[in-house]
Formats: sequence, C-alpha cells, structure tokens
Amino acid sequence: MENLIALLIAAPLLGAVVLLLGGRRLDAVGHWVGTLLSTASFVVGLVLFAGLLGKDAEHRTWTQHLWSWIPVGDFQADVTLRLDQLSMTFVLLITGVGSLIHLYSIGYMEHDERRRRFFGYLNLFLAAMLLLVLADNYLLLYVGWEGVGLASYLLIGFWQHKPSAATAAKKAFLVNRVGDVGLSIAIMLMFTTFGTFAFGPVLEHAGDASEGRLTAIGLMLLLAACGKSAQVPLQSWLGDAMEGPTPVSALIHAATMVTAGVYLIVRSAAIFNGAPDAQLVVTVVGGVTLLFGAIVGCAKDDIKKALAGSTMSQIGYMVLAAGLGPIGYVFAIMHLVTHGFFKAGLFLGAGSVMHGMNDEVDMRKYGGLRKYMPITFVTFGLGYLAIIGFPGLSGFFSKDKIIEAAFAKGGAEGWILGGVALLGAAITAFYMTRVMLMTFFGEPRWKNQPTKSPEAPSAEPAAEHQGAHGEPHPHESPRTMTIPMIVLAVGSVAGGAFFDVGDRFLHWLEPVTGHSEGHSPLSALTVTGATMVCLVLGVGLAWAQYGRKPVPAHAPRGSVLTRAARRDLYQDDFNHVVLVRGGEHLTRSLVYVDHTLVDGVVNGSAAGFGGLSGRLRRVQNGFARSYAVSMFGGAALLVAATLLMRAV
Amino acid sequence: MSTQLAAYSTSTGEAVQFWILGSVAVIGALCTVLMRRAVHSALCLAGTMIVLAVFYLANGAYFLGVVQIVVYTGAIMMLFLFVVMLVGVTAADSLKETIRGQRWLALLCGLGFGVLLLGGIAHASLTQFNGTGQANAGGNVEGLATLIFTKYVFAFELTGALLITAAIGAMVLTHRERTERAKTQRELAAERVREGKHVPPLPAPGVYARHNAVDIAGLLPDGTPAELSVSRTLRERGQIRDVSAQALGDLKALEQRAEERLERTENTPATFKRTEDAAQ
Amino acid sequence: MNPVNYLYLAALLFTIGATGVLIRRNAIVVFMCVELMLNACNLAFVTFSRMHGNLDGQIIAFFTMVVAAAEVVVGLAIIVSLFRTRHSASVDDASLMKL
Amino acid sequence: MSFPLLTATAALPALGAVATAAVPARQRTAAKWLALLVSLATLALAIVVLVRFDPDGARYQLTESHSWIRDFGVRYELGVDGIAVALIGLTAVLMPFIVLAGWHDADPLETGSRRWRPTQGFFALILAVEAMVIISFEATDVFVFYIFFEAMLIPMYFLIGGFGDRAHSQGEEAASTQRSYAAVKFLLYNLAGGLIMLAAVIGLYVVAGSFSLQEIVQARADGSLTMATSTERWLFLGFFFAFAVKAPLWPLHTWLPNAMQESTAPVAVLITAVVDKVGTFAMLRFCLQLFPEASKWATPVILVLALISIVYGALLAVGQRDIKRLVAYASISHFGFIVMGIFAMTTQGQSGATLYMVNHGISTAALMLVAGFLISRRGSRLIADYGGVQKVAPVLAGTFLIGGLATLSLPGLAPFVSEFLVLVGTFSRYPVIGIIATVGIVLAALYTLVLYQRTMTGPVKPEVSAMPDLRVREVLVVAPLIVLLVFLGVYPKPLTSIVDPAVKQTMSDVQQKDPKPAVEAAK
Repeated sequence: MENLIALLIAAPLLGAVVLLLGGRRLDAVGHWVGTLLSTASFVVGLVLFAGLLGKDAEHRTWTQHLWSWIPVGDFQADVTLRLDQLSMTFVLLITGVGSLIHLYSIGYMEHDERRRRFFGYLNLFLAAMLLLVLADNYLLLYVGWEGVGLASYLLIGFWQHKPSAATAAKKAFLVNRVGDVGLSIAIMLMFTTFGTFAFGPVLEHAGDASEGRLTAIGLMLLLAACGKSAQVPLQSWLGDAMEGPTPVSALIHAATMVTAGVYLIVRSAAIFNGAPDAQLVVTVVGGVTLLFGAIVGCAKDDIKKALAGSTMSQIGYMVLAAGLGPIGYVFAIMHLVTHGFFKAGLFLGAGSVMHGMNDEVDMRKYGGLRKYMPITFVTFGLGYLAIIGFPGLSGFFSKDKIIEAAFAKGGAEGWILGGVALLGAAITAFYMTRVMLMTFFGEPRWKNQPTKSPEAPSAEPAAEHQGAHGEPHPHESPRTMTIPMIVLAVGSVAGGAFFDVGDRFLHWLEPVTGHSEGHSPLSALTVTGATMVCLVLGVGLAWAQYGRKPVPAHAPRGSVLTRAARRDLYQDDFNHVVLVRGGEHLTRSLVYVDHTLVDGVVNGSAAGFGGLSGRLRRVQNGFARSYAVSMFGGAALLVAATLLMRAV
Repeated sequence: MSTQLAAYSTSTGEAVQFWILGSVAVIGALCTVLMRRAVHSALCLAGTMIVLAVFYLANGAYFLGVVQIVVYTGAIMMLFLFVVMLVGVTAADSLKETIRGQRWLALLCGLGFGVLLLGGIAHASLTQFNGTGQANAGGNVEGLATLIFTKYVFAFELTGALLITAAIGAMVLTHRERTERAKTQRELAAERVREGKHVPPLPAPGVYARHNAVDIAGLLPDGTPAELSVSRTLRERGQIRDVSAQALGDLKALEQRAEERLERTENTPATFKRTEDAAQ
Repeated sequence: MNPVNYLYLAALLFTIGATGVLIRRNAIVVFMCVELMLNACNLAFVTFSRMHGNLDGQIIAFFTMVVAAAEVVVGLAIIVSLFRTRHSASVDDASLMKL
Repeated sequence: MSFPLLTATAALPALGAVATAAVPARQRTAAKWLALLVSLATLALAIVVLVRFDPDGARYQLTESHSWIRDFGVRYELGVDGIAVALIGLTAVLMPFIVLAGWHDADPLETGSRRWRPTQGFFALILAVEAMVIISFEATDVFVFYIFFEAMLIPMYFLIGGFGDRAHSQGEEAASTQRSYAAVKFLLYNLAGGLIMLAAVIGLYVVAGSFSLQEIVQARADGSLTMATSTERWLFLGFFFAFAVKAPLWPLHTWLPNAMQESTAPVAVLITAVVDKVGTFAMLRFCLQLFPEASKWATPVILVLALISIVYGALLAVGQRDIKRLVAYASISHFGFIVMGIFAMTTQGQSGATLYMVNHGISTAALMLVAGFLISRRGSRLIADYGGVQKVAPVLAGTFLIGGLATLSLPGLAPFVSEFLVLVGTFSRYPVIGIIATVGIVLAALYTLVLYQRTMTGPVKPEVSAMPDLRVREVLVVAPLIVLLVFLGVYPKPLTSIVDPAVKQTMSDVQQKDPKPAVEAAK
C-alpha cells in the first residue's frame, strides 16, 4: 500500500513531461491526457485514503523511502514520502480540486493554441504541490515549495506576450524567493540544531532545543509562509498574479498553493509550540493580513482582484488559527479545506462570467447577469453564502471555530484577536455581497456599449471566437466548465457540516497536529451570535450601498480609505520606490564603481608602468659609449661587491 | 730570513728604473687619452708599450719583452699608424663632449674603479713571492715552449685558428667588390650636366706665380680661397693652407712701390694701373 | 721595492685606458685605449708569474697578445670599412643601436 | 607498471590538437570532425578513469611517477582523488559540446586564401586547453602543476584575442581593439598571479626540499617538516593569489567580464566552466593541503571576500545591458559561493564546493551556449535588442529558461544541491556569513528572470520576428546538458560518493571537524 504514494506524484509528473516534450503532435489530445493523469492521481489518493481509514489512528502514518538524495557526511537528505492524515487531507484537496479545474480548463482554454503547454504546466504544478505535502523532510518540501513557485511563475506569465503578465510572473517568483530564503535558513538552523531536517526526528526532539533557536526557526518558517501565502508584508504579488488565466487563479492562487504556508506552520506545530513568541508573531501577521485583504477586497472593481483580496484575508484567518497553537491547528486546516472548495468555486464562477462577457473583468460593467447565466449564478451564490459564513454552510463552521479559538486564546490577546476575527467576518460579508450585487443583480450596465476595456487581456482565448468588440452576449458556459462549478458548490455547501458533525475532522487530524480545547471566556453560542450580527451588518451595509441605488458605471473618487485600498494600501508604491528604484540606483552606481574604481586601479597601474618604461627608454640613446659607461660602472660595482664580500 | 727579505724586495736598481719608467708610462698613457690628434696618441702609446717591454724584461719575462717590442710596438702600432693615415685623421675630433654628462660619468667611473682596484690590491694579502729564478732555470724561452706545447697546446692551436680567421675576416671586411662597371668619361660628363653644379671641371689649386702646392686653395676674384680646388682628403683633414691674406698683402705692397716709382695721382683706376703695370 | 708596485701601475694604466675608451670618440683612439688596457693586464700577468715563480702567467700574457693582435686587425678593418661608408671614424655617428 | 591512463587522458587531446592544426587549409570540415572525435575519445578515456577509480580506495589512485628534473627533485607525478576525477569528468563531458557549439564560429569570413586556416587553429587551441586543464587536474607535483597552470594561458590568449565574437555593435576594428584589450587583460592578470605563485613554488621547494604534494603533506603530517608560521603564511598567500585571480574572486575579477564578452560563446564557456575551475580546484588541493595552518589563519578574510563576490557579482549582473557580461558577473557570484564553500572548512561546504564546480560548469555551459545561439541569430549582445523571442523560437526560449533556472539554482536542478550544501556548510560554522550569502539567492532570481523577461517575453520585436528556432546541431548541444542538470539534481549520489572521501581526507589534513548539532536528534 505504501508504495502507491509515489504514484500520486508520478502520474502528473509524467503528464507534465509528456505534454511539454511531446510537441505539436499531442495538441489534439494533450488536454485530455493532462486531465486523465490528474484524475488518476486523485483516484490513487482515494485508494490510499481508504487504506488509511482501514487502520487505527496510531498507524496512519506511512512512509515510502525512494532513494538517498544528498548524502554528505552528517547531512543526509533522502527522497522519502510521508503520508499521514494531514498530507492525506491535502492530497485529496489538491488532486480533487485540481482535477476539476483541469476539466474546467478544457473548456476555458479551448481556443488557445498553446493549450497543451497549459495543461503541461498544470500537471507540473500538481506534481510539485503533491511533493510539497508528501515530503518527509524539509529539504524535499523545499523542492516542492520552489516547484510550485516555478509552476505559478509559468502559469501567471502564461500569456507572455503581455508585458503585464510577464512582470506579474516575475514579481510573484521574486517575492516568493524572499520567502524561500526564510525556509532555507530555517532548514540550516534545523541542521545545526538537530543535525537533521527530517520531520520525524526534528519534531520529536523539538522540545530539547533551546527556545531561542526554536523561535528563530519559527520566524524563518513564518517568513516562508508569508511569501507563499501572500501574508503581510509579502502579500503584494497575489493581486498581480490575477494576470494569469482564471483556472490558474482558482487552483493555485485560491485553493492550493497559497495555503502551503498554513501547511508549513501546522506541519511544524511542534516547533511553534516550543516558541510562544513566534506564535504571537504568527497570529499578528494573520490578523493584520486578515484585515488588509478584506479592506483591499472592498475597493477593487476588478472581480478577480476583489476575490484575490478575499483569498488573502481568508488565509489570514488560517494563519491566525495556526498561530493559536493546538487550539487552532485543526480549524486552520478545516477552514483551509472548505475555503479551497468555495473560493475555487467563486473563481471558476468569475471565470465563467468573464468567459461570457468578452473577458471583461470590471464589475462596474456587469450587472443583472443572473438571468443570462443561471448555473454560474447559483454556484457562485452558494460559494458566496459559504464564504460569508451563512449558517449551515461550510464557511460557517470553519470560520466560527476559528473565531472561537481566537477568543479562547485568552487574555488581552484573545480579546484583540477575536475582535479582529469578528471585524473580518463583517468586512467579508460586505465585500462579498458587493461582488454578488454588482455582478448578478441590478440592471445590466453592459448593454449597447463595447465592454472591451483597453487593459483587458487582449488574448484571453475566448476573445477570439466571439467578436471581441461590440456589445457582449452573456451566455452560459459549456458543460466542461459548469460541471466543476457544480461539484465545488456542493462541496462548499456540505463540506463544513460533514466535517463538523461529531468532530469528524478533529478526530481525523488530531493525532498529527494535536488538539487542546481552549477555555473561551465567551460561550460558543455567544460567539456564533456575534458572528451573525457582524454578518448581517456587513450584508446590510453592502445592500444599502450597492443594492438599493444603482451602481455608477465609473468608480466614484471615494474616500481616502477607498482610494488607498484600490492601490493596495500603497504597499506596492512603497516597494516600487524603496526596492525597485533604490535597487536600480545601487546597481548603476556599482557598475560605475566596478568600471572606474576596481578596473581603474588596474588600468591606472598599467598606465603608470607604461610611462615609467617610456622614461627608462630614454637611457637607451644608442651611443655605444654611454653603454660602455654603464658597463664600466657595472664592472666597478662588481669589484666593489667582491671587495665587500671579502671584507665581511 | 735573508731569503724572506729577498723575497719581499728587489734590487734598488730595479726600483729606480721602476719609478722613472713607471712615471713615463703613466704620462704616455695619459697623453694617449688626451692628445687631440690620433697620430700623437699612437706615438705616445708606442712609448708606453716600450716601457712596458722593459718592465717585462725586468720581471724575467725576456721572451715577452722582446715580443712586446717586436709585435706590439713594431707591428701593431705601425698598423695603427697606417690606418690613421689611410682614414685621414679627422682632426675635427674635438675633445668637446656631445653626449650630456658622458665625460663626468666616465671620469667618475674611472676614478671609482681605479680606487677600488688599487684598494683591492692593497687589501689583497700577496705574501708568497718567489722570483722566476728556478722557473727560468732552463731558459725562459724553453720554459715557455715546453708549457705551450704541453700544457697549453690546445689553446695555442686555437689561437692559431683565431689568427687565421682574423686575417681572413680583415680581408673580407676591407675588400670591396665592384658590382657595376666603371663609368666612362662621357657618362660622367652627362651626369655632371644633369646635376647642374660644377658643370666645368673643378678649379685647380695654387696661386699664379707664387704657390703651386696642392694644399693651397686657389683664390676667387675677390681674393677668398676656393675650397673646391683642394682634394677632399686634405679638406677633411683641414690641412688647407690659406694664402689669400698674404697674397692680397703682396699685391698692395706692389702697387705701393709702383706709385712711388712713377709719381701717379690717386684718382686713377687700379685696374688700368694693373694692366699698365703688367704691360711693363 | 715591493714588486706589488707593478700591480699598482697596471691598475693605473688599466683605469686610464678604460676612461679613454669612454671619453674619446675617434674609433682609432678608442682602440688604442683598449690596447692600453690589454697591456696593463699583461703587465699584471707577468708580475704574477714572477710572484708565483712559474711561467703560466707569461703564457697567458702571450695568448693575450695574440688575441689582441687578432682583435686589432679585425677592428681596424671594421673602422676602415666604416669610414668608407660614412666618411668618419667617430663612434658617435654609429648610433644605430637605437631603434 | 600498468597502462598510464592519466597521461593518456591528457595526451590524447594534445595529440589531437597537433593533428587538427596539421589538417590542410581546404579541409575545414575534416578538422572539425577530427576535433569532435578526439574530444569524444577523451570523454571515453575519462569514463574509463571514472570506472577504474575506487572511491573507498587509496587517496590518490592511478598514480604515475617518473623522475623528470633530478637536480631539483621534480617528478612527473600524476594521481587523482575524487575531486580531480569529478572535474576531469566535467571537462571531458563539456568539451564535445563546446566543439559542437563552436562548429561555425571560426569559419573564415572570406574564403580563398589557401594559407589562412583559422578553423584548424580554433579547434586545435580548444583541444590544447583541454589537455592542459586535464593534466593540471591530475598533477600531484607542484612544479608540474605550475607549468601547465601557466601554459594554459597561451592558447586561451589566442582563443580570446583571435576568435572574437562576431556580434559586435560598433564596427569590426572597434571589435578587434576591444578583443585584444580583453585578451591582454586576461593574460596580464593571470600572468601576474602566476609569477607570484612561481615565487611561492620556489619558496616551497626551498623550505620543503621537494615538489611532491604527497611527500610534503606526509612530512608535515608526521612532523618531519615544520614551517615557520610567517613562512607558511607567505607561501600560502603566494599560491592563493594566483588561484584567486584564476577563479575570479573580488576584487581580482575584472578580467572575466571583458574576456567572456569579447570571446565567442564556446570560448566563454571554456573560460568559466573549465579553465577557472582549475583555480578553485587548486585552492582545495594545494592551498589547504600544503598550508593547513595558514589556510585557517586566512579563512575569515577569504570568506568575507567570497561574500563580497557573491553579492557584488549578483548586483552587477542585475545592472548589465550585455547578455554575456551578465552571465560573466553571475559566474563571479557563483565562484564566490565555491570559494566560500571551500574555506568554510566543513564536509558539507567542501563537498558542496566541489559539486558546485561541476554543476556550475554544466549550467553555465547550458545558459551561455544558448545565449550564444541567440546572439548569433540576431547579431547583437544587447539585451535591449531582443523581445518576444519566446513566441518565435519556443524551444530556444525554453532551453534558455531552463539554463536560467539552473543558474538561479532551482531545486530539482543540479546547482541547487551544491548551493544548498555550501550554504549549510558555511552556516554551520559561520551563521552570519551564511545568512548574508542567501541574499545571493534572491538576486540570482532577479537577474535571471529580468534577463528572461526582457529577451524572451513581451511583444515580438520586428528584428527577431524572422528568428529561426534551434537547429538539430544546437539541440544536440543543449539537450544532453539539460538532461545532465536534471539527473544530477535528482540523483547526485554518484557524484557525492566519489567526492566525499577526498573531502574527508582534506578535512583531516586541515584538522577540522564538523561542528556538532546542539540536539542529537539524528538516529
């Protein structure tokens, strides 16, 4: 049974290799090959899941040792896969959602001549992501970690002829690289601390290490998580990442890759448990990002960017929960899974809308679409209810638990974090309602006007087959696109309840992450009530602003906060001024220094020698007699030398 | 004891001889260096060499002494003199220096070197000193002969080879092969005309009725000497006797006397007088 | 008198000759100075042979003379041909060692 | 006395060089094929060496020893340890690709003159360089090593100065002047280093009375030879200086950008990927083994210099406008890593450094050769002249990207393994330096991706719109390199197993132990 684990990764990897090296002759069937292989991986995952369920909780950790990777002295890195409840959960999420999105992409990318390569990249991503969650040591995890980074680079920049896309891809990779540095330093610290970086021994002996070292490791891991999961201060790339095709945004930048940070933190639970300071920082980062993302989400008119902001904030929830320690780990993962469902569903819905609207992304040019694309409307609506935490839907359970846990943290921290979480819930309700209303309700704002906003992706494939210009004809998307949306909608409706009933999920995950009931100052009921109040507030506010009065087709100037939020709270501008400009100046001056100073010294000395020799050359005046003089002088010196020798 | 003493000193006669001739030699050497004309240097050098020959004899090197006189002073120095004559001593070998600082450097080096050398000799511990008595027992020449033809025979042969090579080399160097045939009178004349200077033949040396030696430049109508009328070698040696001044002086005196004889007034052109005078 | 004086004399003559080589420009005179130096050496050799009481010094002096003769012959030949080509026997005129 | 395998490995390309040079002027193609065959045969011999070499056997194997200059005790001593084997393998592997990549680089522009034969010369010189590099990897006699270490400069000089890059923005004569400037700069820098080293070599002989590496190390080990501290330090500096110039270490690096910029891509690869490795290799073999104490004494300074090279080189790479200069500065940054790993004095660091030499050779070759193909198509080295190539020539762009990813040491490709080992090795002894060095990782990503973005992505420039994709020959050059990169990235064990024992030996020479972890968690 264990030996199947490798198969999980092998299938999509094979797909990637075949599709990327296959050449044109595979264009016809490429997308089916990709989908098939990812589904195969999903099936293998199910089989393994069944196998795990067959065993009792203690023996649900399987490892498969493939080969010894880097054996150098004490530095032993093996290619070993580890399948336990945590990674199992991720495997199912990744392969499941992944397969659905493969299916969706078949329709979505139908008219792109490079569709084969797109599927190749998707498979590559799946393989890397699976490696990330299945790795048995941090170094192997690092490989997956950067692998998904590469895949996301390739996919964000899939339409490379668009400078914006290429830039966004580069930005994403670079920001992630900063995070990766954190991970690599963490690994080095582990090696110097424990002499190994395999999960087993490290997490087992984490307690023996000094708290200082644990804190350092924890902070470095957090840095990595920030990079990958777009947490403040490394969140700036996620918004631009929306340049990629929508399925990519759904799979990578909503459901799976961006949650890798949460996985990392939960996986390293033992380390964080030993480093309360690090945990505090984690919660702070989570809380800040939670609000940051939510506020940004409120102001964006680009539907995908609005969703991106929401993703950021939801991941903020997860990180916050993960930072709470044993009381939060499970709920972090639970929210992660449910979020994977409904956010993927929302993105696919958005993609479907754009598909029907000539790739228009500006919500101010939508409106009243519910009549034209009913399935999209329903699925999107269910996702919406799930994310705002409508009672009974998945978001309700997972988010509620996190808020409870936040309060349960106890003390002032508990109150602050809980308050933040509640506020976040309110804002979430607000911006999601906004999106919903602007897109599907109100009167159509796209009638009799070419809705091709100039900066809209010129080569979104759908653009070719229906007149890119002129009035759009909203229509429901093909079946390959609707089916995944339906499935995901079901998941986002039922997931939470399914997990929560009888704490199934808790018992499933507890052996890995550990769990402890915090003693909350407020009863669970109170918290739920508070959440409901926030929810109603948010929805009501949004209704008041976007539901009652018509939405202006062009964005009003808005308050200071709105304008700031539109510009990602000026975080990008800061980066641009400080890092980009400063960096350019630094490199320019360094080039100058290298040319004038370092090289100049050498050339200068060379010139000096040249002049000296030129001066010496004068002595060679060609007169035999002056040469004779020097000879004679030399003779005299020789005599003197001999005499001196004899004297001493 | 006595032998020791004998070892360290020589007869007073030799001492006297040394001091006299030694100073002569040094003076000769200095003159060799300082004389302006090569001929004089050569002669001084010859003198020095003869002195050295005497010293050889005094040192018991009879053969060498003779060789020195015969070969060096006799042959080599004469060779020098020949060359000096052949080349024509460019008496313009002024002692004024052309290379800046050369002379001072040279003197400095020479002084330093000399001092060092003398100092070195003084410093050297030349203790053992046994005259060439028993060495020359069988006769100096025989002794040398035995050494040359036994111990130094190879070197001797080599020097022979060296001499032959030198002789041939000298011949090769001085011999000049005529590559093109000699020009005929006609060609030379044509060339002269083409060049355009000295179309007529060069003027002849000598002054009418007074001097006819080849080293006396002919006078131009204004009384200045015509360099061209003297052969090139003499010109190069600067051995031109200039008689223009005294020639003019004689002329003036002549006219003086003529006027005194036939009381002539001043205002008569000299030329007429000259012709008239000649007519007499 | 100590015959070392002969050596002093030789040294003196040698120095004079050397200086002459340096300051005179007429090639012939330069050659004469060289001869002077050689003779000085010979004197030294002879003196040495007398000191050591064997004839080797004289032999060396003899060889020196032979070599000197050869050298003079060739040197003078060179001077003659030089004079032929450039109508002067000054060593400075032949400053062709400069490129 | 068995078959002198090592001598043969070095002699084969040497003879090949002579033969290639002797090919008559008309048969240019014949010369090319001959060169290719010779390089392949050398590769075969190198593989034999690899097979015959027993990682767990004696320290130096396949040794040969003949008396050469008896008066100075100079012996013709060859022998390979794991490190040398790895690097010989690298050289032999890269050579055929270099020859193949330079197939048309030396074709005479105007044909006809029957005595002018640049093609033969080009390939002959390349083979000559290979021979000298290989033998300097093999030499265990300091003197023999020195001779070939220096002789290498001659063919390199002609390769740089004689066969410049044809893609030159301003005219041919400007090109030739810059070319000769680069060549002379290369020569002078390395000669200066070499002369100082020569002094040190002589000094070593005076002190130790022998040139034989093994004898000296042995003597120092059993205490029969002791050096005064100052003497040892001076000698060490003499050796190190030469190697620091060769493996450009800041601030002795400025010759590399000029040389790589002016020479053709294959020659540029020859410089960075092969010749410069002799420098770093020699640090590992000679500096550390001959002067352990002095090495330890100098470590802090050298580490700082290496650190500066890493960051400085990367920053300058970001600032370049010329593709080849960019690669050159990237290489300087990488050499910083290598030196850092060597002088971190840990098993991981030194194994990592050795792997780094191999991997950097392969990855730079891949990147630089593809860049060369690109440049030869457009006839310009300026980044600004490109754009949107990816749409016109996808294969070229893809291989270029992979080369770039290798340069930024993406996990899964070979350079990652070595870079991480170097970092870990350094970190475990000098945490601060290790952490600062990680800046190099980010910067590497920056310059690589900026290069890729500016040249390959974006709207297609009219000049490149007609650019043909890679030809079969070029694919044959690049594909194997990429395969190698992936293989060594996923399964570097064959390499590490060869290198490890040698590194452990070196460590014991320097009397260094790896620092122990705080918590003994590893079972």
